[in-house]
Amino acid sequence: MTLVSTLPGLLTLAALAAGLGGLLGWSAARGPRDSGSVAERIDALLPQTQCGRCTYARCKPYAQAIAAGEADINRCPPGGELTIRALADLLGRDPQPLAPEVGPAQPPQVAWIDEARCIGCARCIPACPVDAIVGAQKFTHTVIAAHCTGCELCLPPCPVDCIELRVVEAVDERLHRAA
Amino acid sequence: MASASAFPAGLRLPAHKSEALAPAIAIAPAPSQAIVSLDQGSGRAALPCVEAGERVRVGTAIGIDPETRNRVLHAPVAGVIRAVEPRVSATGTGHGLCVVIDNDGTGDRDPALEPIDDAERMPAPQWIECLANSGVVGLGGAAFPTAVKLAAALAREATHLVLNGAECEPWICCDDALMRARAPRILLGARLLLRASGAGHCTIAVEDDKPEAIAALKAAFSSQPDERITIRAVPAVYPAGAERQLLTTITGIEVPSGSVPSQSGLLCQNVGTAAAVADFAVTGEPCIRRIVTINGSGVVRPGNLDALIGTPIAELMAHCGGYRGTPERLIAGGPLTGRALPDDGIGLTKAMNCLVAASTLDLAPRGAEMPCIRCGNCANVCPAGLLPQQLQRSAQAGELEQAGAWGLLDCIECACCDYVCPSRIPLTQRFCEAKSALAAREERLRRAGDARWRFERHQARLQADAEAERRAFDEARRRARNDGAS
Amino acid sequence: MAELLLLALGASLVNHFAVTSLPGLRPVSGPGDRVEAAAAMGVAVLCVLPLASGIADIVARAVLAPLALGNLDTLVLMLLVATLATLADTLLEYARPRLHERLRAFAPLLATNCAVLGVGFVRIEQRPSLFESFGYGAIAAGVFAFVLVLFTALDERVDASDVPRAFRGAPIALVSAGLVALAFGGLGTR
Amino acid sequence: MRFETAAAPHVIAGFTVPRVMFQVLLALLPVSVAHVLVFGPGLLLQLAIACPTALACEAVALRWRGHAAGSFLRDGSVLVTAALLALCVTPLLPWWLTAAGVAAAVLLGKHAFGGLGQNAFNPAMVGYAALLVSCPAEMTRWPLPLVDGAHSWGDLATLTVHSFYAGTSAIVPPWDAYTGATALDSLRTGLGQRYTMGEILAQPQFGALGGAGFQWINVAALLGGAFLLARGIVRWHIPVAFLAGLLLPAAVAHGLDPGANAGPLFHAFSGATMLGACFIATDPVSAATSDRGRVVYGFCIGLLVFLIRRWGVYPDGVAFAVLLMNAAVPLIDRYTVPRIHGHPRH
Repeated sequence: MTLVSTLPGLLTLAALAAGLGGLLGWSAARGPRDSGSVAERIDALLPQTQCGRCTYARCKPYAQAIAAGEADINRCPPGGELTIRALADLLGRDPQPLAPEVGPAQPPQVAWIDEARCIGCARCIPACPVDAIVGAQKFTHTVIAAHCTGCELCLPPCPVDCIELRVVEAVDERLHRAA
Repeated sequence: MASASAFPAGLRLPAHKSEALAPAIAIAPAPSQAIVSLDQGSGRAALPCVEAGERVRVGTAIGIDPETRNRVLHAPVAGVIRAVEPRVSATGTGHGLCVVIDNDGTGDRDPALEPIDDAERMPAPQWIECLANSGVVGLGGAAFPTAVKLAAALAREATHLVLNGAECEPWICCDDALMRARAPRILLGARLLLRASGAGHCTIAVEDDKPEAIAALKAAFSSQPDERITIRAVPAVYPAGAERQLLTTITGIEVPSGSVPSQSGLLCQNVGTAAAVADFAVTGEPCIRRIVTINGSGVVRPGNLDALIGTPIAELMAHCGGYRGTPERLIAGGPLTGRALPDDGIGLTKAMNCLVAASTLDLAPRGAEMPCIRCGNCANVCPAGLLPQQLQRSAQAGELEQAGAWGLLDCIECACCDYVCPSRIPLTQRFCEAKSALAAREERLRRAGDARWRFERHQARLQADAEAERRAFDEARRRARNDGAS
Repeated sequence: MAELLLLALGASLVNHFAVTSLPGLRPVSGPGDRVEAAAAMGVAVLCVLPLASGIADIVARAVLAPLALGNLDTLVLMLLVATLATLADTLLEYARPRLHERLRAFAPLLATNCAVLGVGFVRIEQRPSLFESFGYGAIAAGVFAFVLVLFTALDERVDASDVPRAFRGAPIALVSAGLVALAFGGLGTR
Repeated sequence: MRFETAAAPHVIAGFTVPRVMFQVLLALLPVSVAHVLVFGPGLLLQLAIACPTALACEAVALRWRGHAAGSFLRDGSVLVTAALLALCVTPLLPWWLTAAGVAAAVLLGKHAFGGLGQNAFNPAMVGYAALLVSCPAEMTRWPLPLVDGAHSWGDLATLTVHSFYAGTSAIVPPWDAYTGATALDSLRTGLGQRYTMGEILAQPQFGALGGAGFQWINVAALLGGAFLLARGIVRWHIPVAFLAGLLLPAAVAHGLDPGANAGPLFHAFSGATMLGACFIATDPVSAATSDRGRVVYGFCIGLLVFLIRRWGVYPDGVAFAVLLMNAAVPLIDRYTVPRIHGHPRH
């Protein structure tokens, strides 16, 4: 089996491979680009507290980081175990416990302003990412419990520290009785 | 477990009703102290509109609906309100707010109450407005405000009213006693409900194992015939009286999953509710009394009582000869869907159609739970056509979407599957917990959606402000340069 | 008959382990959809394999035979399988972007399945005519699709049960595959 | 006065799992009696080794899994598996093979998948198939039925004892006088050698309905099945669909070519047909779970049994057919979900 006798075989394979390769190149060029919908579907699973405890500014950047593969799925304390499991199911990964550096899982909580000590400086209103604080200059402020996500971002700007966080007991788990 | 062809699934159960139906309906004496719970069993508590120390008369409003501000709860006795405080609750597992009224024995009625003359010719919206403040609710066990249901039926032009006299669950026989004793009042109620809902015709459904009730209804009908009303017997299979199943047995229409009967042009009311509507029209008295069955081998003389709302259960039991020994369990409702009450000091609510002092003879305890062997007994008896074994597996594994796909929200919690399960799995309880978990998860997702929406508006507003500020700054600088130049 | 079934079972077992144990390949989103992913894979194989074996046969007859290079036909089949698998992948991305996004690394998996079935079944039959090689490809792909979906559904049920820790994952999949193979063994014809 | 509270419902009736299993064992009684009358005391010896082994394996497995052995041991599900396996294997099987088969059934067939209620495959069939594939010779050596008086019950007893102790007992019986192929086996070999149906059916192994001894066993199994049906332990869908799946094609094949195919009646009353239809296929854990699914499941098993008997290598395909359809159950369950009340009729 001299080298020369293998030549026709090699040439045939090379020709076939080149032809098929060209076909693939042409078809790949026309294929649709990868749509960014995975990030949106990840964002839909996050609790949207916009608290930044996952070291990303808000929930959407964290979702984009997960979609791009830069961030792991266990960095969201307000979401806790439920969010990690949902993300693991979505992305086909194994659920891991919460990352230690982002702190313990945080039960749902709501901010509450002690109206006696509030001086109406209105510094907390722009800090609230979901506009859950109502008030004006020199007027006592208050938190709309239904809108507050418990992100604790209104605590630092408050000069008199009159805001505290109260844990909301779980949504009414009473037995659900139909007719 | 043979079952009639008209109703493929379900169970044929021993009735245990004859003993309680023997005596006629007795009028229970007014309690010395009425404990009226603000949550009468529908899960929506009313707001109290009275405080401790106030004097009220029979029929004075003591509770209003938080949203519609209608007077939904009325004082059953005249006297001074001792307190409005949390007491052991009959619906939830903890405590609920109750209005406690000390009966001063005068029994004088609130002067504002007077009978509604020619209620049958009053226009429907006006009549529904009256009912909204009468406190009349569904007496079949759900205690859903009747006026709300009628308004929905009127708005959606319901065509068919079904009066539910099926009463398929063992031990409960308050509707049967009512039909035998007060059939004319039920027919009047039927005419009033037809008027209020604008429905074309009405069917009164009674199980075929209640011949006396059917005879009484037919006799009352012949004395005052009305071509819009028909009386029909349905197969005596539990749960023939479940709303969706009964509507399908009578009209053949299956109310689509996730929708209410009025969206399919149907309206289902309990015969007790019809009688309550008629009582309100005739006497003007709001819904402050109901017929309740006292049954079970743990009470001396089982029977049916016409009792005031708020009467402590202990007094009702005493009126029936007291307990025979100490009963195992006090159940509000029937053996399959009834709720075990922790204390007999709880006041009677509008949702309680039966109180059972169950001794060991009546109960058949569940025993040790074994793994599911997929025998399919539960699927054969499920009236909603579900596969409880698949539902139970996904609910236990915590896969709520999967459980939803298997029909979790179509489960009517009739407990037929529990009854026949050889592995004694608490299926109904597990489905209720899964529903609560599903509802909690939906609530979390809804809140997250709101928070994202508010956050995006917050970002947009900050950007717009910054934009406006920069534009204003540029404008000011250009004007300053022009002024400098000119 | 039993040989084809056992071959298809082997291929679906390989496919199953690739999908479940390599996190990169696990189909994205809920557990319930693994059967849907398997069905998609089965249909893809049903499209690619007959075409590949048919064309490979044409190439063998028209190009390789005159040049006395008959022994290269398996290599040609591999090339064709790889090409058609990639084409199928782009086609799926074009037709069903959502499904394609969930089935990660779809093309290589598809290529390996077709290769295993192609070499294992289509080649060993000495196919005299073109139509037969196309036919054998279709039969092999059809049986594979059915066995893959059947095995994925079975594995989904076994995974959901309370399997002892020692058996969880691959061991129980092997046990159930072994039992299915035992059953296929019984179907051997005289 | 205070009362204890408990979740609804407060009244539960009907059979518990142990009672269901013991009703099944009760239904197996007629089959066992017929088996002993026709094939000698072999079944008793098999049961004597199978049941204790099954209970021992279950106890060991439960302790490994950390469950309380008490309640599970008393549920009798393992006894049903052991009894079915003992009825399916030849009475002449050496004791250590039966013990190995039962161990495979209980440990591999049931507990590897998670214990009671989660085994995807019928444990008895797992054990039977494992034995049949690993030692076909011993598994196909059946004693000649005591129908034609050629040999007495005593002879069979000595033969069984000898074979049961795998040659270690002193008694040496004349092997070939009392053993022979089963009816299905000889049907296959006869057709293979181009005998006509008439000649085949004349051989001693063939009785009026089906296999000489086997017909009575099948009749007794049918009796047991009727008992279970009457008690509501088993629903009609699987047995009826199974028999339809087997007898319809058999009738058609017999009609087309009576020379090469046995009649439906023969198929119904020979081999393990009735035992399979009423006891093996109806094992609720490994069967399909909705009524529609059960009809499809039963029909396909019957069809596969016919295909294996007609063209397969093994004489009686009940074990393989059941295992195969157990593997297909998740797929069947997925596509035979009954319509929920209030959902559209698609």
